[in-house]
Amino acid sequence: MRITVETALAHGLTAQEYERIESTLGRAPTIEELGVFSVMWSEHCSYKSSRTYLRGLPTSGPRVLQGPGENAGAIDVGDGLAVVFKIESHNHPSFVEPFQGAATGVGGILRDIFTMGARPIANLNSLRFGSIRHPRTAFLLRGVVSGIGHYGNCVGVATVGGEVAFDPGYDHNILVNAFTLGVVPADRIFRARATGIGNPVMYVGSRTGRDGIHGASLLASAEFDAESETKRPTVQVGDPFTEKLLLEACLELMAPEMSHHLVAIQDMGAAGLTSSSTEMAARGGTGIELDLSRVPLREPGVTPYEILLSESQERMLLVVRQGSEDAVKAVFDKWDLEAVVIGRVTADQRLRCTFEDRVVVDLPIAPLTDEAPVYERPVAEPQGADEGAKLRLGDLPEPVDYNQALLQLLESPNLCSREWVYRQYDCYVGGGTVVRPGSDAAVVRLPGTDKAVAMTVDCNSRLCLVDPYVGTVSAVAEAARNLAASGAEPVGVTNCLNFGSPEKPEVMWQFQQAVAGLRDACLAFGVPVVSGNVSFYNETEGRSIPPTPVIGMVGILEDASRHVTQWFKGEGDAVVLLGRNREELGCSEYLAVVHHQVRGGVPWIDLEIERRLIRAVVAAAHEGLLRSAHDVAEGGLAVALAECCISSETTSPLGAHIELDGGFRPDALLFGESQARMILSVRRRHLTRMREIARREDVPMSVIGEVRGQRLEIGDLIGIDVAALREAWRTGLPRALAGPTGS
Amino acid sequence: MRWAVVTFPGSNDDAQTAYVLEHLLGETVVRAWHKDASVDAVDCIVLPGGFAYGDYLRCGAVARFAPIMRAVERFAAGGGVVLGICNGFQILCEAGLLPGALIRNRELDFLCRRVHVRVEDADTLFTNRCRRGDVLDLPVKHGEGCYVADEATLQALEAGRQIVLRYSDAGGRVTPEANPNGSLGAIAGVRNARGNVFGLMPHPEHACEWLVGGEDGRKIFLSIIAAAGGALDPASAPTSSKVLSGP
Amino acid sequence: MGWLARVYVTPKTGVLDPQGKAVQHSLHALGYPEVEDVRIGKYLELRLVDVSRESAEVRLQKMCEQLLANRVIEDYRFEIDAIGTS
Amino acid sequence: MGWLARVYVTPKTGVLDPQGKAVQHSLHALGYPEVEDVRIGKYLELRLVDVSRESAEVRLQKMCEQLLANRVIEDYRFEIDAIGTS
Ligand SMILES: Nc1ncnc2c1ncn2[C@@H]1O[C@H](COP(=O)(O)OP(=O)(O)O)[C@@H](O)[C@H]1O
Ligand SMILES: [Mg+2]
Repeated sequence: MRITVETALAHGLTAQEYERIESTLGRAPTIEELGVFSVMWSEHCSYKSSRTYLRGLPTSGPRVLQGPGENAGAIDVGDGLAVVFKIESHNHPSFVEPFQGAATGVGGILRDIFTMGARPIANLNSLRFGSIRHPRTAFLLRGVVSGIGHYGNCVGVATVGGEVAFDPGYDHNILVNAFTLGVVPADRIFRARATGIGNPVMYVGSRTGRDGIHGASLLASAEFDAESETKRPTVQVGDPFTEKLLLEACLELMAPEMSHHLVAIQDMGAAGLTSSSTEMAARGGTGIELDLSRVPLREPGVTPYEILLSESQERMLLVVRQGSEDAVKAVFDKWDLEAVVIGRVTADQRLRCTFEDRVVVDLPIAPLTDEAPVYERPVAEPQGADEGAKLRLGDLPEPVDYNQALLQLLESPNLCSREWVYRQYDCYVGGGTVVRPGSDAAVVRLPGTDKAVAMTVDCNSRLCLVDPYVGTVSAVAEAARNLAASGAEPVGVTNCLNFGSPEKPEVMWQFQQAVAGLRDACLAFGVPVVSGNVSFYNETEGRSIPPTPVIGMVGILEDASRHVTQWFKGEGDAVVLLGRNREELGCSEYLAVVHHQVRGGVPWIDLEIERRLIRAVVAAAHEGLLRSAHDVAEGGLAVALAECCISSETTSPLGAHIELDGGFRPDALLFGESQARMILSVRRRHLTRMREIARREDVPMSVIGEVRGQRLEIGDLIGIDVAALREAWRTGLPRALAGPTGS
Repeated sequence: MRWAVVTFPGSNDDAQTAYVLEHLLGETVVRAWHKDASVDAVDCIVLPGGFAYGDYLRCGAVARFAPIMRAVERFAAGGGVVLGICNGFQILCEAGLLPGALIRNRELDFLCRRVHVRVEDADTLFTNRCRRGDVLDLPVKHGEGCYVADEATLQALEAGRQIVLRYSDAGGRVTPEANPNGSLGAIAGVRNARGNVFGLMPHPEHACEWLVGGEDGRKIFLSIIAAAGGALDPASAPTSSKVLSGP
Repeated sequence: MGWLARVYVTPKTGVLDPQGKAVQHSLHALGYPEVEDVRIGKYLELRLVDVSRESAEVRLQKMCEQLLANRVIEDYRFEIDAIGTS
Repeated sequence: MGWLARVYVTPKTGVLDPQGKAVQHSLHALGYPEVEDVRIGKYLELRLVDVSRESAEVRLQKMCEQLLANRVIEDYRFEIDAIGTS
């Protein structure tokens, strides 16, 4: 086959990129080589549009054992242990086939974690769908949730939290971001560096089929249109059972008695064999030679091109010590997995692949990796932020009935209980789950210690659309507040930056702003970014999604028994508000749900204040003062208070009597989404100590009421039985989904 | 006493079960591998939760042919105590060691939540530390937990007092709402006619510690220990102060 | 008068069928080496009433496309036979 | 020379079929009131080689009884057809 610039264009490369390939090689590439370039230079693998920005993120700190650059980041949590975590997108595959797309997304992120030698102990997921009324939303939601559950439950890793949001901006491009956290002894983290000239390269796990050729890499690197629906790649089907075997076998191989056999290990994710071999060689400063005819195949007739680009799941690439082949094979035999030597490490820093004695690829490594194109894409702030989107509070009528407004909010898709989602996830397996889904952050005990990690994923894309910088800062702040509300001190961040096409200057501006926000917020909180993922081209027929920088944050509790949950615990406790109420309604759920408007500026945020709030709450939790803690987020104070009353899965709801003095519009007071606020409940006798801590950290504190009875009363504005609140909140999602369903 | 916890490929709760027995209850645990043809001398074999062999085709369908299952069958036939939790229960049904079958939940979806189960019979090897009518608070997590059997079998189960646990509300009332998966007769756990094999869908091993999931699950394990202490080997009965004090 | 429709839903060729693979593996272990390949799909029986055969065929095809099969990864086919009044 | 075996596994009459019920319900909601009943089972295709037809039949029945169907809740039937060498 003669390769021309047209072939390159059909592979998603540009004419300039093709020219660069030819001049690098001094010849035309083979079709296999072109395939290799196309995936390695895809946005997904090369980060060509985002790289320059990401360099500015704070990635170091005393606890950082591994920053960005490996399969996942690692944080030292003391006692000789490290946690390894990362978040990744699987957006397009999940839109094409929600069940398998989401399932294989979970599979991929799990492999990124155990590839580092860590045993995965917790999964989270961040999901965004179109309007709940969009005809495909119910089908997509059902498929995605059962796919995530199916995979995680079967592999046996607890899914302990996440977020779900609905917005018409995702009608044609949903987001499925999966997060996994694992634990490993701090001195036993594995890395993916192919070293030792002559060392064998082994292929383990499932056989290679024609799954997702040009799948994740190209799908995630080109926008979606009607045509791609017909050009559908063969969908990747996940096999969580094989993943479980692979997980156990790999961890067995990485255990102290065996690990001397292993030099490097990496999963075959997007761009499969190509990216795993190339990246391992690049990190090791070596080359790799592969005999593609030795790759185990699922069906006859798979071509070398397909073998190189296949995205079949549940496969790993290993570099082992010479002479260790049989020992390694024995481990995989035990778990009924295939393990085959398919190549070796070379000194010449080239990727060389043969197929039936024919050389099909012979490329220098550097142009595929470190020297891949990097683009400074044009950046332009969108002009004339629509005057109509300005919010004049004076024009907004106040609700006639505040009780009605609160009930309406509690049952609305973005605020109602997520129980319908998370009850499909095994949150118990592993035995460490201290705080299950349903509270601000999940808390999981670290095996063999009294410590626990807390984790959360957060983003409010409505804010990010109006102001991507402030929106991202707010997402980081919300994540930190969610951790603090659980009693944990934030220690590390991962992130998944979901945006439209980087070829659009406005999208690049959103991206630039978001990364700047991420950087500033992480610096302010002193939490490093240790891993992450960029997902561009989230658009359909020219319409980009709202910028969605999802923040995954991890915190530590030195004493797991000091964890805090968000719901009230007992009659007579004082209800305390930390932080200050402001007259802000911009971008709120209240505007959207009650007034059917999406407008206004973003809530004001001050990172120094946020930092002090976090410190105060963590200190109070540490001293055991907090009976409950809940951050105020979407829905504002009234929704947060209602959640404190009704959100316990195991105990019956409790009422509260609250008095608020805002001195401004009651709807802004009840439903405004001002930042830096937290609702605590505290035993009366601990109030004095709580005040001292608040004063020390310079955080405004007011006692706003008491846990009491079976009604939530807020001044003379709100008075509802908690049973009614609970009913509205718990049934919101199932009711919205009722009706015709997909299978 | 000595326990064997079996690991099938795809078992997920094997480590947790062993952890509870060893670290929380002070028992001796041997780990058995699905390819083993025999089990060490033990007093009880546990088939744990998970997705043995991926639960492909039907839950437990492939696992019942694992070599270790021949040993389990022999052990049970000799009167040995066998406990099957969730996937273990499914395997025991497929293997014919327990009557009935477990099919897809009534609502079809996988379901992870806390349930209450009422102790129907406290005069068993598995519930003697409870009283009849006691209500236990335990988690379930399964997609195929709907217990079915034909009419004759159900009658025989009733007549033979083989129904050990039923789903109920917190007050012990058996109601349709309290039944999480549509199981016939709200059956959550059954034993065989001889009384030495017991399977249940809820997970006692995830309810043995105050910090993670409560402590009601201990009663199942402590019952087995107590029974073994009485009948099998009184000398190895645990000193209960250690066993009973939670964290 | 009514119709019995039998619908066969199978994984598309090329799509991984982990279930079939597991069953094949297990049959080998049970001593059936002659089993060279296993694919597992769904089999549905639908009883249709008050429609003509032509209409039943057209509508069944729509049901398959809309709900019964997942066209991204599955193929389907069906047969329709007359049955007595139910 | 080999055999293609088609195995149909269906829920026994009287045994709950929650999936069939749900699909029927969805079909009604999608505007197919003519669907009076839905039962969902499994459809397996096995490729058998190096056996005679008689032997294939006998052995397939054994596979069904042993593994492919659970006789407590399911019925099965199968057909065998010759296929060219694969
Ligand atoms: N997709 C999901 N998977 C698992 N748990 C979820 C998911 N979405 C939400 N949850 C859980 O539901 C609870 C409420 O979520 P959310 O309202 O997003 O919390 P917050 O506003 O505090 O971030 C949390 O405990 C969260 O972990
Ligand atoms: Mg929160």
